[in-house]
Amino acid sequence: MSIEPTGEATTTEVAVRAEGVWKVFNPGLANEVTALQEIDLTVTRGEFVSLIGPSGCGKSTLLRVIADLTHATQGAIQVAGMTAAQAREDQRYGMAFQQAALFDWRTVRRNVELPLELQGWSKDKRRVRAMELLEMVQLADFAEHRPWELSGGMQQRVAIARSLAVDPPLLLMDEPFGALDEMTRERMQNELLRIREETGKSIIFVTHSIPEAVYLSDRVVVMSARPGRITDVISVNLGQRNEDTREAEVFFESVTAVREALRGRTSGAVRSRVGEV
Amino acid sequence: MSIEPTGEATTTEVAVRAEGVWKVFNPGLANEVTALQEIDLTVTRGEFVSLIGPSGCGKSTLLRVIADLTHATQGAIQVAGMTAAQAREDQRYGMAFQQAALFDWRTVRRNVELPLELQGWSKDKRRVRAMELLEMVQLADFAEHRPWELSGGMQQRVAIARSLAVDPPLLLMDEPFGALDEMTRERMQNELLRIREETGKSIIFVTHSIPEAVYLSDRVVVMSARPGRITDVISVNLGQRNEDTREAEVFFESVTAVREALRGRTSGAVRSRVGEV
Amino acid sequence: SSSSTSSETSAAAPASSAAASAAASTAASESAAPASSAAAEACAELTPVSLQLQWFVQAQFGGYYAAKDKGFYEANCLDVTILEGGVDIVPQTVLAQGGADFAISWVPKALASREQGALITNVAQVFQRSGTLQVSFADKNITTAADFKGKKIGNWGFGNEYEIFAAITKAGLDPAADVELVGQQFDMQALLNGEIDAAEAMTYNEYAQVLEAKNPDTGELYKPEDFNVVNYNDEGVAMYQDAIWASEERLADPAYQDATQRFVQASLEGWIYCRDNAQECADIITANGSKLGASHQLWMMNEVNKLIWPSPLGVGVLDPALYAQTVNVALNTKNLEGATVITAEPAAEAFTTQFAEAANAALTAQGLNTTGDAFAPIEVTLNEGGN
Amino acid sequence: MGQRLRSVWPPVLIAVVLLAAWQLLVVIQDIKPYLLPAPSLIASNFFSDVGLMWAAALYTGTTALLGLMFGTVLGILAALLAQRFVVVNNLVTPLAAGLAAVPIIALTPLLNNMFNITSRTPRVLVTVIIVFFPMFVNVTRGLIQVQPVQLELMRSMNARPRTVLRALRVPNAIPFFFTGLKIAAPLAVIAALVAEYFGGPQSGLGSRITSAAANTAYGRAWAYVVASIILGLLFYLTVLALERWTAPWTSRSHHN
Amino acid sequence: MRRLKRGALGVMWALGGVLISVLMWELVKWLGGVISLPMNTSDSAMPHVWTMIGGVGQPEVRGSETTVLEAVVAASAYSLLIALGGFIIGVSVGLLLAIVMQRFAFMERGLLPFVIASQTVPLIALAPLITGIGNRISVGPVQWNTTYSVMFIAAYLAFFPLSVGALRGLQAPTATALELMRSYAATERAILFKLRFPASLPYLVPAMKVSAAAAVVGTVVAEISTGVKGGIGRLIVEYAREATAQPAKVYVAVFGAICMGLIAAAIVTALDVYLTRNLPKESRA
Ligand SMILES: Nc1ncnc2c1ncn2[C@@H]1O[C@H](COP(=O)(O)OP(=O)(O)OP(=O)(O)O)[C@@H](O)[C@H]1O
Ligand SMILES: Nc1ncnc2c1ncn2[C@@H]1O[C@H](COP(=O)(O)OP(=O)(O)OP(=O)(O)O)[C@@H](O)[C@H]1O
Ligand SMILES: [Mg+2]
Ligand SMILES: [Mg+2]
Repeated sequence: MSIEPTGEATTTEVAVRAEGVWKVFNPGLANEVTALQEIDLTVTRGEFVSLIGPSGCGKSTLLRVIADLTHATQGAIQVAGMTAAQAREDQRYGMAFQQAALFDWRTVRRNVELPLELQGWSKDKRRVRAMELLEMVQLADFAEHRPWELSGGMQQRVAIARSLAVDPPLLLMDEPFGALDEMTRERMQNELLRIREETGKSIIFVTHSIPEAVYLSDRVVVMSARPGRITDVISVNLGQRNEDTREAEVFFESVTAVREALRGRTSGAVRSRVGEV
Repeated sequence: MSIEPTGEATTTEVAVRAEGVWKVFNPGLANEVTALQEIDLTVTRGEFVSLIGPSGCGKSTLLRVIADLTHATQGAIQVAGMTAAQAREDQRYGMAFQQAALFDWRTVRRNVELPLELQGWSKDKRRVRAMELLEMVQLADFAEHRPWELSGGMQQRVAIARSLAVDPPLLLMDEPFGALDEMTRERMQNELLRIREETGKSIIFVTHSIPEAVYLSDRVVVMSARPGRITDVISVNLGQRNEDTREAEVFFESVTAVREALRGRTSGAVRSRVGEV
Repeated sequence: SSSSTSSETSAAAPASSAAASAAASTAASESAAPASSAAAEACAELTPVSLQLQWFVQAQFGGYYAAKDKGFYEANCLDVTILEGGVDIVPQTVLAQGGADFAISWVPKALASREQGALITNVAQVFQRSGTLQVSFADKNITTAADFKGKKIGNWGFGNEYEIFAAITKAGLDPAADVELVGQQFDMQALLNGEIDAAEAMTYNEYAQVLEAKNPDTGELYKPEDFNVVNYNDEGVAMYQDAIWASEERLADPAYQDATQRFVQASLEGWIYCRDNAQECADIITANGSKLGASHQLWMMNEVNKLIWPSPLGVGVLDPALYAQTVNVALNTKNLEGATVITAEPAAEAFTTQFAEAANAALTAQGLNTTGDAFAPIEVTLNEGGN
Repeated sequence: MGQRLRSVWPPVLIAVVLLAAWQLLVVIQDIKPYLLPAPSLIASNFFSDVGLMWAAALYTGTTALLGLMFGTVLGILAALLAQRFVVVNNLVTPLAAGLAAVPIIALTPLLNNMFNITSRTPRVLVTVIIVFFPMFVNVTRGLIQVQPVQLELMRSMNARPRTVLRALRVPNAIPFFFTGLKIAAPLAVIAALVAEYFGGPQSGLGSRITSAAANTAYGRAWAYVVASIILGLLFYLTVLALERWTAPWTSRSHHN
Repeated sequence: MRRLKRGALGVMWALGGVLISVLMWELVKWLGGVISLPMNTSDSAMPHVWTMIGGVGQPEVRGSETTVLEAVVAASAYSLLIALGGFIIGVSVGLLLAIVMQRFAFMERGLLPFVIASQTVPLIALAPLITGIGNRISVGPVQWNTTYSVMFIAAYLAFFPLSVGALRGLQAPTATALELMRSYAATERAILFKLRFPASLPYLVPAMKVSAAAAVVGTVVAEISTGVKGGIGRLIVEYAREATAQPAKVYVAVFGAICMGLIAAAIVTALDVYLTRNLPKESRA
């Protein structure tokens, strides 16, 4: 039942592999919730995979399991050929959370500097890097403001800048662009693609926007509502993204394919069915 | 420079009127920010107005000024013919915040019951109403869970249910559907339109989704980045919304018009230019 | 250390007196104890020793301060540091632990510590009688312990209650049933406010406090006639109080033994001095930092003198009869918890009169009266607030 | 059950190790009881005196409980007022801080004179004063420190200050309240006990300790100290249980 | 400048509070004369405020050079210094304990009962032990003196509220914030300094206020207990012994202790203002 990536991946090329992962919250109690059920997923190195699915289906939970922030109830996780815990300790990934989780007592700039500080960067280098990133998310003006003085979208951008501050081979991003306006969002999408291009990062990306998922991804993983299962994996072949990609026929086809998959209907398009689902 | 609604509105028909509203944060200090500049806006009774604009342009601030949660630095606000403060005290509006702002110490159901409690509803009636709303946002199963056991989207839906619990004539909604997946989002949009239909509420709705704004609104108010000004107001005439509305020609036209307005480009479509902007 | 005392006055000790005392010591050394050979014409060097008191500086300890200020210690080749006490300072424990070389303590408490392993010895029984009273308003008609029946009887606890219990028991009453025992604090408000019927008081302190307070009815100070006092000496249950204690173990060391002898002698000389110069001693105490008012200080000095003098067996010499009575009460009187002060007869090493007797001999040789047979207390008028 | 067992053994283990070390020290170094009584001596005193000890603990415990209750109520009331009226806050905060700095030892004699020394009142009052400050400071902070959004939510629903208090501030203050109570509960016991040093009825733990200590019966004194430690722990554990029971959301684990 | 003004305002408020308590005091006294109260309002138990104030200028004992006021001020200053030392030690130890207990769950269960227990051991049992053991300590040329014992006892009382408050505070960060740090594989140390400490401030500050008061109390109590000269504790006992005849005097000394408490509270408040300067207005005390 395992989902193989489109290419033939040797072990060294595997960025993330989840096998038979279950996550049950409060097992045995009245408020038991099965968040993940039998998840099999392999992400090859350099691949961009989007997770899409109804609210509460377990996308964040899956990311958190991969990131070793919570333990799977059952099943195995491999990140860059090691266990999730090792990968976390080795800083093999960077994560952008669904909530911005900024520290009120730090200025915007120093929030972005946080991961750099933890990696022992010098003060000056930190500062330069943080300002670079704030420039990128267009918040350089607000570098010395406090997080609670920012709008929701601005806070989210700070969090994005923070997640990009260090340069891990794997990015786990949980609805990072959810609170952004369309223009900013497109800019950020292109920035992300550029970064990926330049660094060859693998990216797992949670979003509710089908066009966004399609535009960014090599594969879109579609999940079903509780209990969260992977119901479809849709490969997207848009080639090099550019201004016209969003207008291309194949783009719309993929969008429709994902939408249909989400609605649980079958569409014959660029879509690989999973097992016997 | 005031923006008149499409119909001729007599005073009694005005739901919200903002005249020459400015909001400056930290005036005179190093971190001074002009969030709103000379905002004129009139919303007639029963009208659905969307606010759209780049991140950090002042949409939330405008809602908060209207809701009398913060004071305008300059300018006047009228809600239902009275001052913003009176309207708040009279409970003439309900508000859904950008953050869910749920109370950890209450179960999901009791979070929804909160505004009802404040209005002195009896225990049984409260409970029935809350369950009704949770049913609507598809969270009835989670009624007795704690907020921190919910996913981001689920929390947001609880907040929506809470904002709809009482029945005020004006709804102020700040990106209420931002964390929802497409399907849930469409369902919620239709619920909102239904409620509006049935009750004749006026609604001011902040969103980053252009299709959403167009689908829901009578008028889309476009704001520019700092300092936040109203640059365009686009009237949308989709008539009765139904399954096919999103496929209609006029829908796409409006979407394009809003998109163009947002990008600061002029388009000849269904659009009324503001003053000399 | 903050508890060291000023030594300005001691420098001014009259040379003649010092010389006389030194001479006398030499004389004494021939006749008496083996250890008293030390005090030579000029000391090669002063032996540093320390004395732990039970409480802050006050006239209760007048003799030691006088000995220091008047140079008696120095004349005996001692450099004495007087350590003041505090609420939770247990002098005999400090002594046994080596925190001080000598300590002042009440006999029953010291015997209790001895039983718990503190090896200390009474080397001079300074106070010859108990200073504990039970004070009551005259209209309550409490003149003997038998009158305690049915009354609210104040006591301090802290081990100061055994005389009361003994008196009650001796009067044929049951402490648990026939009287209401109430803890009282270290002022006399509860008595004056009528919350208790009779309050425990030391002749030299609390009793004075009562007489320094204004009677709200008359606007004048209370007078002795306003009160009745029960004196535990008269009740036959008095226990020995202030005595000088030394370390039993260290007494085997000749140097310490020698120092003890010199210390006892100089201290007793100090007490003799205070007997004859009550006012001056009171002033010395005040100069050493006591915050008590002048009339109160003098009163205390005078009352303490009454507790010491006369000393028929010689100053500081323990009277076996009263010691036996003390031990008897300590052994047999039960307090409310059913506890006694000690559970077994103390060993013979608990006291020795050898040092006091030698000192008496030496002091007598110096021409001093060591029994105080002609002692007459002075009259002290207490002022409001003891000022 | 297993959970509960696991939370019991560490302190028990540490206690056993400490006591063993203590006993060993006393035996090997031949430390006399007037200095430091051996645990065995304390234990034998404890068990031979159990009846008296129970009565004494009951007396002191009652004082402590009364003081804790009144002090807590007062502290909460003052915090509520301070939260509501800036003037009260400005006036009461320094006063409370000042009062908290008055040592029991100095306070008790004064209160003993103001209130009948033969009654329990002055002791309860001492305890009240000791309990008041930690409760006041913590609860005030809990009432004030709410999330701005939550406050806006309440405002948007035009909640009266009283309602904001009930629905937002009070629940928000609950973890702070328990923090205060955890500090105050053991302090209440010690205050009730120390208040007995200065006279008044002589049936409590404090009186027993002083009376034993004054006679150098340190074995007995420490046996009573052990009783007061047990009493203090009892108070603390009660608070802990109360917290688990009434405010489960505060003790939720942050780690999975 | 603005801070100075706020500080001055704070002092004014404190004085206002004192004034109100004075009025209440006199009111109760007056009431006691009119109706029967369940308390003793006589001059001996509750001296008039003006009697106390009048007593302030008197010489300490007749003929002495220093007035009561001077004596109280000097003693308070002396004790305050010791209390400050005790406070610093107590806060350090309390914080350390809290960190250890937060870090190792079994330590929390293992240590906390002893932390609680330590506070229920009456000083009467401890003071002799501390001074007794202290007397034997000498580190090189530095000989233990009783002042250190006093400071030790002050720290002993001060560490407890702090460790309880700090423990709660260290556990205060939100789950998301902790996950963020975990995702950085941040060391426990980094989590402590960069997350837990800043997030614990709302709990830490009230705890520090209680600790500061406890340090003052501890100092006074220990001074009384060990009889150390020079401090306000000693003065309180000395004056208390004269309470039968001069009840006002002891109140003056007690007031000295109150002032110490106020100064300690002011120091902590200043610290509070500084520490929370970066938090949103609503989150400030
Ligand atoms: N700490 C928790 N305790 C109990 N249940 C939890 C917890 N965290 C998540 N869940 C449950 O797990 C399920 C999946 O949650 P998750 O946050 O992964 O959803 P999601 O796919 O990210 O949703 P969204 O798009 O709304 O963010 C939900 O039903 C939620 O209620
Ligand atoms: N409390 C505050 N203090 C200072 N500046 C503030 C405060 N709140 C908002 N601002 C500033 O006001 C501007 C407008 O913020 P607002 O939250 O209204 O934006 P928004 O349009 O809602 O953005 P978004 O779409 O990201 O939510 C921003 O630049 C923000 O930095
Ligand atoms: Mg999620
Ligand atoms: Mg906003």
